[in-house]
Amino acid sequence: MLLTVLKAMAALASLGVIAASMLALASWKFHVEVDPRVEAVASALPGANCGACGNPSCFAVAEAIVEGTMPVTACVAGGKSVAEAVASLMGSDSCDVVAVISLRHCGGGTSAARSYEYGGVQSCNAVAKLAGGALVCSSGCFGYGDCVRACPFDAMSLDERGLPVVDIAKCTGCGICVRECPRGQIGLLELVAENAPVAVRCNAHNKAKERKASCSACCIACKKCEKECPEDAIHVIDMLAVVDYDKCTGCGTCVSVCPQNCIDVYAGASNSVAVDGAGKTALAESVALGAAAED
Amino acid sequence: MSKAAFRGGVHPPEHKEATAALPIEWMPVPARLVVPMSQHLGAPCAPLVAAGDRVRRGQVIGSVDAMVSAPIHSPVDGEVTSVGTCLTAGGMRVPCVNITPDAEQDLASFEPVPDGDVRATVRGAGIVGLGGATFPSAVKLSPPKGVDVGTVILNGCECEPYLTCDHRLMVESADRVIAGAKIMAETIGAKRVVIGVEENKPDAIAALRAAAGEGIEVRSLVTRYPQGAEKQLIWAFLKTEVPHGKLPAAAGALVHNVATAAAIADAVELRKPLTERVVTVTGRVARPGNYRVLLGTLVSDLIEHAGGFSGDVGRVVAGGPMTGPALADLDVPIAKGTSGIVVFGPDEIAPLVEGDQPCIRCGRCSEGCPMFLQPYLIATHANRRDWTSAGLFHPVDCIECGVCSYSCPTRRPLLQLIRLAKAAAMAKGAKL
Amino acid sequence: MKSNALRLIIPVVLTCMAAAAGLSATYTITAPLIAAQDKAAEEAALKSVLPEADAFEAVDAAMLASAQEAVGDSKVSAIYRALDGNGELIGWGLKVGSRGYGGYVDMVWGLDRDGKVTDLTILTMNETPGLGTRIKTEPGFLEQYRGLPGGFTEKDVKKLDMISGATKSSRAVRNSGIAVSVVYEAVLKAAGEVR
Amino acid sequence: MATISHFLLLFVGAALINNILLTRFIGLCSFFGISNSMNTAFGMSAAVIFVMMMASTTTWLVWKFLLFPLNLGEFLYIPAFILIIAALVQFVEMYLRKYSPALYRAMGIYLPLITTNCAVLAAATEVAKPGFFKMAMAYNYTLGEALVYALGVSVGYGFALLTFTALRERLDIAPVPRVLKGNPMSFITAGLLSLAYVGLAGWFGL
Amino acid sequence: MTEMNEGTTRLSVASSPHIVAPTTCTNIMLWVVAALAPAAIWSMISIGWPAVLVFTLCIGSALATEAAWNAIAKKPQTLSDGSALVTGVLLAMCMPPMLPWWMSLFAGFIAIALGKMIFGGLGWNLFNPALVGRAFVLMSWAGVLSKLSDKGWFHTLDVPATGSLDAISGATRLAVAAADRAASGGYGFSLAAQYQPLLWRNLEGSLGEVSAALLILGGLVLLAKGIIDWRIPAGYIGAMAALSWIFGSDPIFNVLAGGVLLGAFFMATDYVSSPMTKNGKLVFGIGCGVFNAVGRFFGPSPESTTFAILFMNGLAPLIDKMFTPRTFGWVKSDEE
Amino acid sequence: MKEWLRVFRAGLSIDNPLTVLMIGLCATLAVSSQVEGSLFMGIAVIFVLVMSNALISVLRKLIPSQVRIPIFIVIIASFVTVVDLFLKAFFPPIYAVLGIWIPLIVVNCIILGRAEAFAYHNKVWLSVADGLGMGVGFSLVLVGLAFIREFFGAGKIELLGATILKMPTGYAPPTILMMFPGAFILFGFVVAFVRWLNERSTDRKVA
Repeated sequence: MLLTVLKAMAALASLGVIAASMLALASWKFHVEVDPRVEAVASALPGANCGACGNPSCFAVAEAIVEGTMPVTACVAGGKSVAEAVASLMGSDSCDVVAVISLRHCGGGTSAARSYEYGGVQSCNAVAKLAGGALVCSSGCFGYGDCVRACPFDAMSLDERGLPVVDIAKCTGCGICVRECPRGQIGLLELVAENAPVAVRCNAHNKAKERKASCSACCIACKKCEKECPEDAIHVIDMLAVVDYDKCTGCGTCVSVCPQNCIDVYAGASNSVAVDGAGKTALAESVALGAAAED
Repeated sequence: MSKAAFRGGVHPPEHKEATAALPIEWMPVPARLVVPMSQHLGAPCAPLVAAGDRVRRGQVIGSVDAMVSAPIHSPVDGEVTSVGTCLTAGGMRVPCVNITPDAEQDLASFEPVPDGDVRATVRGAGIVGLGGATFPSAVKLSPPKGVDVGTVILNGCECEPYLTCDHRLMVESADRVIAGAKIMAETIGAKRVVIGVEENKPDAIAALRAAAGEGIEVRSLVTRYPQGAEKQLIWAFLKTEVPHGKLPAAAGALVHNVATAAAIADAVELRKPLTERVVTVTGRVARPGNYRVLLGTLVSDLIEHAGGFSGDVGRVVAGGPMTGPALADLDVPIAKGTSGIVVFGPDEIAPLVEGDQPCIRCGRCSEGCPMFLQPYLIATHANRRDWTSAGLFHPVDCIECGVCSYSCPTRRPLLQLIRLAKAAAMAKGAKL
Repeated sequence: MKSNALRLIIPVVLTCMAAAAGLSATYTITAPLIAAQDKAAEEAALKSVLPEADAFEAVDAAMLASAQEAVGDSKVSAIYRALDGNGELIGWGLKVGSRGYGGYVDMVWGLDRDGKVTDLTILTMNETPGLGTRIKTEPGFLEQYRGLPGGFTEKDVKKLDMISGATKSSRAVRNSGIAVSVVYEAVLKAAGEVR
Repeated sequence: MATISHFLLLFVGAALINNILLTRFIGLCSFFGISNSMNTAFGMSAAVIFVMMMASTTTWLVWKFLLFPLNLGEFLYIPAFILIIAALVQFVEMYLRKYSPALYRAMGIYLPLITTNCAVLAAATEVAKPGFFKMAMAYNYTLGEALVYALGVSVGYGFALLTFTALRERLDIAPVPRVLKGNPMSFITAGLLSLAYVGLAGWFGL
Repeated sequence: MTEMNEGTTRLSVASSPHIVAPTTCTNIMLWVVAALAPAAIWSMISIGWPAVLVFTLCIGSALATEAAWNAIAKKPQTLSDGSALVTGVLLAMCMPPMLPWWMSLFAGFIAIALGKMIFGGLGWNLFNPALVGRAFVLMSWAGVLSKLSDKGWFHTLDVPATGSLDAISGATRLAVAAADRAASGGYGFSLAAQYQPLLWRNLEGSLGEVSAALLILGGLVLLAKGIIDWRIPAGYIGAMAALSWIFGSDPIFNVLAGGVLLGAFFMATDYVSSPMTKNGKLVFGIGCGVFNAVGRFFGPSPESTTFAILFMNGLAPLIDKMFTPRTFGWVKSDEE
Repeated sequence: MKEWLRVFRAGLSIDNPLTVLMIGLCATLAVSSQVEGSLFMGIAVIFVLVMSNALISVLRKLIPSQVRIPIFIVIIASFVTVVDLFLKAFFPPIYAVLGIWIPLIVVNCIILGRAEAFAYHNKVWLSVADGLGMGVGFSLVLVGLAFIREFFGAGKIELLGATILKMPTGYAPPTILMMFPGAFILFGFVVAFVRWLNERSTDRKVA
């Protein structure tokens, strides 16, 4: 009995000595200095590897931030909270991040005229390459949802009219949708401050007559909004109503006067407003963008 | 001499019989011309005229100071109605000059191209690759220093179905083609000139052989699409591959279309700028044929001249059915690269698909691919918008010949997906 | 560095020693129980193939070794002499393992004084349920081995049927039988114990 | 000649016919975890081959010269063998971290999990204490046989892992029903693959 | 979408090319069925109603499963692509004539549901659906199947018959040959004398084994139509014949007997589950042949076609990876 | 008190080692062909998990991180050996069935995984709760799987020598369920089913 115990203890202990000394040797010989800050920053980043910042992965961003080649606000997608977290890890406290979301300037969808029968890959970028796109309107939304697919945060979806709507809670303002949209360069999608109260659902600058023929939901540059706006925050510039968000208070006057219903309450705004006018009250409660009533 | 060919490819029904035997005829000057300022690969030209200006046939009305570009000439005597934008056959919106031609036209007279050496003349005449690629010819004639281009290959394959404009040109103006070939060979110091014609055009081969002098080979090629693709043609004759990311000059060859050669001969010998081209109008039109058309003529006018539509129309294609863009609007102008107008009935075209057809992995696309790509793989990744994975399979090497989509039994829009992958890869810095 | 290394080694060694101590203690307690269980199981199996025997007596190691050497691939893990109430030798019990589908199939074979197979049983196996296990459940399969006469040969065994679909498992039984015939021939007969 | 064919059979038997992953259910955690990229699968296979060879040699020696002579095998082999393997694996991990950071990063948390890769323990125990895991090709292994067997098992592991990784590349882009996407589908595919391996059962009587 | 300008006809626009080859997926599948038809019909004529029943149930169950799956998953109906029909026919052809009716139904269900639809439908399955169905049935009811011969009908399938408890009379020629070889190292009958029955009328085996000649005919039709590539059948049959010869058996007998021809021409050539690269196809074919031959001579059962092809199906993606063609222009000097 | 309940329940549902974390698969797939074996396996795993979690948690401050793995594993291996010897001594028929898989409990990723992830960082009682939760979560799935496989694949369920459930006669059990491919495929469906249940319950919460 005792002999067995002793033998067993000796045998296992000797194996233990060998094993432990190997590891001791290894931990001394193969020691690697990893900057703990890189790990820390990496874990503070969203980890979606979305590439919005122009880096291949969040880990690479972490390395760049620690090296100092990128600012603490480098993560576009993470927004303010991530920037603050990273900043506190890096020991800097100044970070100026404006929360932004993506906005669509088109209310066409099923109201927009098609210029041809399209067949092929259901992608805006694909259709844009064919005879200028399948819409008569040269600045509207094709509605194949390249932005939706590109969104790394699953914040966009197509509504029943084939127009992208943004889930404000999920949108980080990374801007990938704008880059992905073949008409993003000409203002179809735009990043605006998260508390932007209203949105103009048109992106056309051609003659009002032409565009009325191509889409029944467009801005007709009638200037009613411009005239009625109590804050002087909306102007028809280059044949299109444009909101000045610095002045806009979200009173909703423009929304109610627009004969085309192409101005929308942007309900994600914290100061969501009740809107007067027939049938438009519900707008204030609608969660998604682009819920403008259709004729 | 054994028939040369490349590896891969397909042989779609040719449909050339409707126009192959018809001589080229002039299309009368139309009532209006829309001359786009971008008829070549590269930066678009800036219009040099304004509304109300009188223009002479052959007068330069648009130019730009970029290396890869070609000036635009007025095809007629007339008055500039306006300067605006128009849609090109390729679907781009570009600046254009609208001209109302004079009632009286002398198409035989024109402003001559200013004197200069061959390259300057070719450039001044606004000559670009007339096969459809519209690469400025003067640039091609100036290979980089240290590159020895030993062979000039003239491409008379016309491997696209339906089209016969090059065929007719070779038959009717073989001497111009040969003259152009000689000029080019002399300019770049090439020792060898080969003209490749698909074996389905024996009359063209005979005409060229008759016109060819010493030192010019006219060789017949296996009739197989895309025989006329630059890299494939070089392989067929020289058995060398143009290395990835390099110009054909790197393989010691210069490839020009036969129509380009004829235009170069006209420019050098007659100082004639490029203001018209031969266009095959075929398919569902009343009078199919090959028409010599002033650049800037609207497709609608051309179709009307060809007798209008003869039956239900599904799709109108500018160029051959394998590579030409489909037109959404017939009021687009004929440009330097427009080799044909093919009118298809709704039953003659590939069915419209959604893009999510399954791949049954039959391998026809990769078997036919003249670039030995694996189109199904690129397309599968592209369909999921996984550009990184798609980029691993060399989409930038795609020559967009369309063999993959043509041969796909489930009708997947392979080429369209590959184009997307190619664009994505190039946006990331991949080079052609 | 040295003290650092010791700091790593000592906890490991202590754990090892504690574990070893605990385990040897457990083993010391359970070992007799395990042995008893094994013995009981084996006796039961032997009894089932040699019901007339009252006691079983293992042969010496040398004999077992020579038996193992003779059979080659299969494993002869034990040979018992079966004794009747008077201590007379009435037969042998052989524990043989041979390779089946899911590892070794361990069987016990009973032979009488003439070398005739009195009975056989499968002790443990890991064959595919419903398929390989048919060697146990298929009526008539094991029975056909019963009564093989003394001095039966490999050829005799190979004449017996296999279960289609469970070839590998059946083959384990067949090889087991072949091993028994070899042991009988090369060891038991050679030892002069056979009547 | 006989020896060569003996070793060859031992190898084929261990690698293919009794493939440890697909016919024995051993080593599955890392199998599913690591089969999502070809590079990692390759690295993991190499690591397993290396660790398994080392571990088998060591356990064989420990059994032969320590546990068996001292009669401690019955109750000490589990801690003893696993201790050896754990130390070895951690040693390899530290080595990789130092000299091949890319591989280290690619394998992530799975390297430490080689410790808990049953395949290594099973093979290493099998060669030392044959018959126990019922993977037995023999009742006793010489050191040479032990090495060939361990090589066979680990190469079989790598082969199955690479095969499965290539399958998963196609699987991952397939439009499978949403609830089955990912792991469930991996299991089903592994099931079909193991169905194919059933056909190997009983070859050469192994 | 057309509410804006009703009445005006719009042109159709799509990416080039605008013409397509006439071959469609349905087309290909129907050709495969057509190529199988002579052998299938001949087997029904030779064997009679039991064969008709197996065909009906396998095909019906395959089609019904696909239709039901699409309906439940709310996906567009895909029956018209013809792939389920091919699976059903192939499945029936690798089944024994006396298959219980419920097994036919189950096999069809498994083949389509587990073999194909679960992966996302046509084009995504990793293994040949018909073989998945067959292997499943084989593994599930090997016991039941092995007893079919009790009923005086044909003994068949991979289930080895060597030294069965039953008389060997119902066994396939291949099984008898294997048993003879195992027992005495030689053959108890002339293998060459078996060519004629195997070619024309062989009732001992699965439905697809009735006439080797008609299978060859079908295979040649598919080759001539360019539907299958020569590399897989050539590799398969070549490797099988060569190894049979090396292992001291009759190559022609071994190619004609069992599932080799059905497998080589119709199963291994399944587009979806075989490699797409040319060299990959050759390697795949040879792999199938080697597996089949080694399995036949050294495995427990003389038939191993099913598992040979399934095994190689599993390897196909890896093979494709190894034989990726070089892109035109990517010459060696370019790699610097 | 509440804390432990949370930890315990996590093991059953959201962190279930088998259906969610996908660890400890080898034993699951192999042993689950019989309910009886699975029950004992479950108990053995719970025992080892709880004991090792407890001991490691007690000793966690004394274990240097560089050598923690060898130490953990020796501790776990010791408990496994205890189970091994215990089964051998008192339940030989069970041991005959489980034999191979008992030593492999050592390398069951659940145990080392929990030691690493939980016990090394948490208080003793929490670690015990975690071990219990994980062990029970494991056993439930294991026994459930075994039930399906044995009942449908063998047509009956046997427990300690007695048949407790039987399919009607004429049922031809598909033996594939008892074999490797069947185990994989069935497990795939079980995982999918659990995922579907989870999704449904979260959907309901949202709605």
